[in-house]
Amino acid sequence: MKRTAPMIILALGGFVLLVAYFIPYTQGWGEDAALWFDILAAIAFILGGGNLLKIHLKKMSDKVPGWGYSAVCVASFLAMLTVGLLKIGVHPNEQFPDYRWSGTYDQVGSPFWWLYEYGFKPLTATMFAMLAFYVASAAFRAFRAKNFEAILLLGTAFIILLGRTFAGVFLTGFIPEDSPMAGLKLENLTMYVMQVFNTAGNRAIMIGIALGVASTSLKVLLGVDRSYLGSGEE
Amino acid sequence: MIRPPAARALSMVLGVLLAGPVGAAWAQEGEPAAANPPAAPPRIAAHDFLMDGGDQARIVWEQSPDDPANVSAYAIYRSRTDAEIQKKIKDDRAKFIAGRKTEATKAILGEDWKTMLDTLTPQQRIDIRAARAEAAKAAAAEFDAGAMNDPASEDNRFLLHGSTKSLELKYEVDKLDRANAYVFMVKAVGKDFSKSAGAVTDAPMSPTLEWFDGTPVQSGGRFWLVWIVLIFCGAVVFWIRHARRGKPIRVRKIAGLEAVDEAVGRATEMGRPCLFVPGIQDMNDIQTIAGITVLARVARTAAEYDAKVEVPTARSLVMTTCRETVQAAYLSAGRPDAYNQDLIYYVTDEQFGYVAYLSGMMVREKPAACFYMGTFYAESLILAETGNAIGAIQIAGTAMPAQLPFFVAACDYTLIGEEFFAASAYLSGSPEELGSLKGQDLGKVIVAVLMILGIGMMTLASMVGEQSGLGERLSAAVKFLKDVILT
Amino acid sequence: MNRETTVWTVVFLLGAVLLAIRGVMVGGLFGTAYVKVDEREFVKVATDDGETLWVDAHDEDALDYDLTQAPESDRRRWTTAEQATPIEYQQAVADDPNQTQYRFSLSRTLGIWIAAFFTLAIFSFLYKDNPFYKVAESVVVGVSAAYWMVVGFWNVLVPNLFGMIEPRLVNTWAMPGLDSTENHWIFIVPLVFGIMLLMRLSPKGSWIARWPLAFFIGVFCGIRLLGFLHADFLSQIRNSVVSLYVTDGGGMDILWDSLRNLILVIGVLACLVYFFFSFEHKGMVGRTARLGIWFLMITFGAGFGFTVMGRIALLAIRLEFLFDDWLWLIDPTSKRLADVAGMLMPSLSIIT
Amino acid sequence: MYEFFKNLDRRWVFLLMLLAVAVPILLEAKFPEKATGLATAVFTEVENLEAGAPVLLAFDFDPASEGELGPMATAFVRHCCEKKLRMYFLTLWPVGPRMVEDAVARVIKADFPELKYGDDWVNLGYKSGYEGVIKVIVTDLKQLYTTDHFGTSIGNIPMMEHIQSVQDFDLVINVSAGYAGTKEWVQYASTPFPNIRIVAGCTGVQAPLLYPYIPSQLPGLLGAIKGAAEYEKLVLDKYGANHPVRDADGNPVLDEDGNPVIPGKYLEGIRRMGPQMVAHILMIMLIIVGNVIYFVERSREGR
Repeated sequence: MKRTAPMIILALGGFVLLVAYFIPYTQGWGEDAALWFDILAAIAFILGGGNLLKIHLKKMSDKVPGWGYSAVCVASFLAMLTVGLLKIGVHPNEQFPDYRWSGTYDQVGSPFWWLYEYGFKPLTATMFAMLAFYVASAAFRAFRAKNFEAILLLGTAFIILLGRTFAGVFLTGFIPEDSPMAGLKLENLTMYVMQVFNTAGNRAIMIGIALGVASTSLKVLLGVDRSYLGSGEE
Repeated sequence: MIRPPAARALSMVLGVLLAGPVGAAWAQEGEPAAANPPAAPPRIAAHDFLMDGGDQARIVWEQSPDDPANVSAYAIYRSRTDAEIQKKIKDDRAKFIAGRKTEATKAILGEDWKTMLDTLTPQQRIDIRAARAEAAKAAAAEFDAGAMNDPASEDNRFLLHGSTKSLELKYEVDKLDRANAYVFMVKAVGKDFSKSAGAVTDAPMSPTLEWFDGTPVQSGGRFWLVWIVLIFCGAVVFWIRHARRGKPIRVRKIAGLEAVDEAVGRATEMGRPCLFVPGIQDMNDIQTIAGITVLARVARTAAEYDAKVEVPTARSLVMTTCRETVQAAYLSAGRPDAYNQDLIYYVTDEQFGYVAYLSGMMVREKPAACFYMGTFYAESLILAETGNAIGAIQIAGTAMPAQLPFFVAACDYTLIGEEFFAASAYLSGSPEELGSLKGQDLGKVIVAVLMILGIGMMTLASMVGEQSGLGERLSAAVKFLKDVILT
Repeated sequence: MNRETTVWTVVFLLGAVLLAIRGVMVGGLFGTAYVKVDEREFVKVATDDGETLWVDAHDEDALDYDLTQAPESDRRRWTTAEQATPIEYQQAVADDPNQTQYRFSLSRTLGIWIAAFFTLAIFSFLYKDNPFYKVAESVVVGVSAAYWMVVGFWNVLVPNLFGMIEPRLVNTWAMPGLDSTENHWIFIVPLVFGIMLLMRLSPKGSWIARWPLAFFIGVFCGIRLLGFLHADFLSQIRNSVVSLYVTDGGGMDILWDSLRNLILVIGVLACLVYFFFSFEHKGMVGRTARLGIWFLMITFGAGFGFTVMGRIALLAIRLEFLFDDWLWLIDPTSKRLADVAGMLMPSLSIIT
Repeated sequence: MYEFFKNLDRRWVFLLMLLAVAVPILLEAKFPEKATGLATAVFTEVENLEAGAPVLLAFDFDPASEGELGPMATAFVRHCCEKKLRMYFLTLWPVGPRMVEDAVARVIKADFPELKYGDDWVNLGYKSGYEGVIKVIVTDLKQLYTTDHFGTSIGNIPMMEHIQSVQDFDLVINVSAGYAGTKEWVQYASTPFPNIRIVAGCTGVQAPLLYPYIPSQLPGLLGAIKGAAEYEKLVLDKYGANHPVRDADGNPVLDEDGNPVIPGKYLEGIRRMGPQMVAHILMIMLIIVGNVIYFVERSREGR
């Protein structure tokens, strides 16, 4: 029961949506399902957030090394949550000045906005910016001409990198625009690589992915693969 | 928003004088030739679409006598519903009155009135109020008397929906509501963009809803999709049953999958944990599900070796599911006692918050094996490089084409696209799952056949020339393949 | 470890010294923020047809009503502040020393310094894990987790759950603009699902939490199965059906375009062979698969090269924040008076 | 030396990357740009227009992508001003009007005060409906745009006199960050009505998706900051010193070697290419060094 009921629900939901896809009247169900899922995910925040608090409060109470950082985490979490949910420092919407709650939670100038603007944004943006360093070290470390495949990989990256700066344009600048060799100008090479090889590769990958997704979905619907339902594979 | 002075000056001047002077001012660039509208299309008809959601209609009309001589395009209109007409009139009325009020205010305060609003004397306010009320009353009266208030006027009744170029005599109107009945109108647009009189459909029609989606109908809509889906699913099911009957299924090896057990084993020897990252998307993404099926295997091996698997997630639901999965895996490995749910926890939904945590955690706990299985975006390289810096074995699997380059460059093994979905089948080792791979291969065969067929016909067509009888037939066949079967 | 401490001390001394130099050399303030403050007032008035509505006291509509009569209880006031550039502030003060519209903003100045600290804290991780990074990490985790919960509540639960089940309630409270009054009882279902999910928290009922999950996994498997076959699978085949003998253009183009299409087709097929599971990569299949791998490698190389550009731009933007908004060392968009901007560095430009 | 590189601590690489990006920013270093074919195509499209020719500028982007597209918008508007073209702004993005106003404030109000609203430029503002808007305005613009962005009736705007539809414009310039954007303009305007000419500037992410439309439906395309820089370069070469930085008394400010200083806003793209350029070269160097080490290693093992 505890295992079959979910299986039935799952298969039912899946096959209904399969059929719905072909019936004009029910074609909207897909979007509705997505909407419902967002609602479930939003409710699930209670689990996630609760778990987050639990872990860090435990660390704090156990005074495990570095529990101070847990304190920081919990503090910033609760601060953001309170100002956001209670719309602290938010003035009403201009059309409805007498509705205290009508303002938007992320209104410019509100504490929530401040935390977002000067905490959330710089932190995440900087984390994102770290990529610039990692591409560099990856290029230095991983792009070694070990075999023909590797040579192709780094060769292409090389052409594109050059072709996207003045350096590349400069290097092949001596080739006149209208000569039959113009195709060898780096910027043009870049274009061909993107138009032909890149397209071919990505196309095959996408076809493969489509097939993979389809068969995985089917396996799930048929109950061949149930690991995610906690029934394991026995 | 404050209008630039120029605009205000203009609308003032023009409000008072009429458009005449403007025409004069533009005379030096040559007056536009006197409007010379083409003749209207003689006949027009509207047809409902077969097999659609009841929200479309096709309009066809006969060529205007002046087409193509003096027709640059056709404009297609649909009638507004009564509700729409009422709303339009209401809005127009409000706009009209507001405009007059503003003019009245300007007349008193002058052009810079907007800047003066806060410095008005009580007396001024009283005068202005009176003037505006006056203007509003007059405007209301004028509007109600005028054509703008007439629901039957063409302008109120018809809504321009789109256009076709000259000599193109059909158009598909969409976003209709089958609860309403619509009339349609087509006007020929002259070379000088003056419009002909409208050709209007005689009877109102309302689109109907069918039980099967065949739109666009001329291309058979989703008929062919049904077949392709049936063939594909049929093949998968067939091979799964084939496997269940104990027939052997032979599939090639995938480098990297063998490495999974090896990686866990190594982590055990080194007494360090394994890190499993199920991507940053939620359970509504198949990649996450595929990743979790891999987790099932990793967790079971870990349970057998008595290694520690840590699973930080970016979504609450993924956390929940991973706990179910890992618990089950420990159960099936006969080590339910060893399962510790605190090792599977939610961090944050924010992509880079999650990554910040992961990279910090990785350098501190130094996991010996890192698995990245799921949907990844820009964070892929941050993870892979950090993992590399701490010298962990890294196995990645994702179907995000944009991120594959980084995993390929920085990880020991990468499951590329389809391989990633196949992985769960391999790892589970159950023959029936391997069966599904055969289905996928059949899909690839279909692709190859269709491609070669289409390309062959197309190439031949362009070689013999489209005009020749054979060429014509071939290109017709290609068109059918592309526009009917493959849409 | 000893080396570590020295390194860190050096780093901080250096930082302090640089900040000092910055203060002395370039002179004037830096890292400060200014705002343009707007006083808003809204008054409740009665229209001719007896309805009441709120008008912006400083707006044109207010002219139609006699606001002097309105009692305090019918007035709402608040101030809004928007970012102003230092130059705007400086000019405003120059024009009228005791103006109050442009002000120095303590909170935003503080914000800039905190943001700068966080930026450096994250970067410091590149050298080595350290307390500053750990603080930044804890903050970003806490703040972002809360952020998405708040967004989920106000953008999903309120409008799409409560607003659907009982619009009137939401209407009187958070969304006065919501005019629908129809109850979509069907939205009870996701609510029930949610409650079932929360059963996990109770030791006994965790099995019931599987139901909603199962439902949605099933539903999305159904959707994706068709979605991918319909969109990616078919459309990609469709795009790959091209003529290998391109006549339009003429001259060399025939050769080039035809060649291009040929390579494209061969590439796609070869890659597909690589993905084939039924055969070992041996003999003919092996060779074709190898070709497939070559195409994939070129694809990956291109992907890598193309992305690098964007990544570097991201770093550039962060550094511009440090140099421009915080330290006022550069001023590319002339936010400040010329005498502050770019004094430190002579703008050097090689043959522009 | 070799040993040092062989087991080089990646933190040196990080440091190099930091310097490669930071130094050019601090020095506001600008490197030469050479316009590639696509950018030149865009430039000539605008350059070939007669003074007073009507041009539609569709700014379909938002603050998020302003970093990439802002410079293009500025350069486009300036080029149109210098050519004395009539500019008609509109947008399919809700926040688009702000982008338009920004560009207008940056260029027209600052450097071309002689241009009059309603005579030389007009902001038609935002209309909802994505490609639906395009479908309609290709035959009848006034059907949708009854007033401009500020509520002035179209009838009262002289420069709207001769404009019936998009086909009346000599050129459509689209600056786009996604949907609805260049793709839609090409599909619903220039494809069905070949007499509509479109050039576009787009984000780096979009650029590869637009290659197929070049050149038949899309004569010219500026991709990402690189494209912006190339276009700026072309505009500068032609009109460079027309609007230099001016001091309090309105005299042009001169740099060391006595040339008038060009305002930063016209060099945004070129300036942002500075760090890009250095960083790319660093990347290339890194790849080369990495491989040299690798081969030395192999040859040593070989022995």
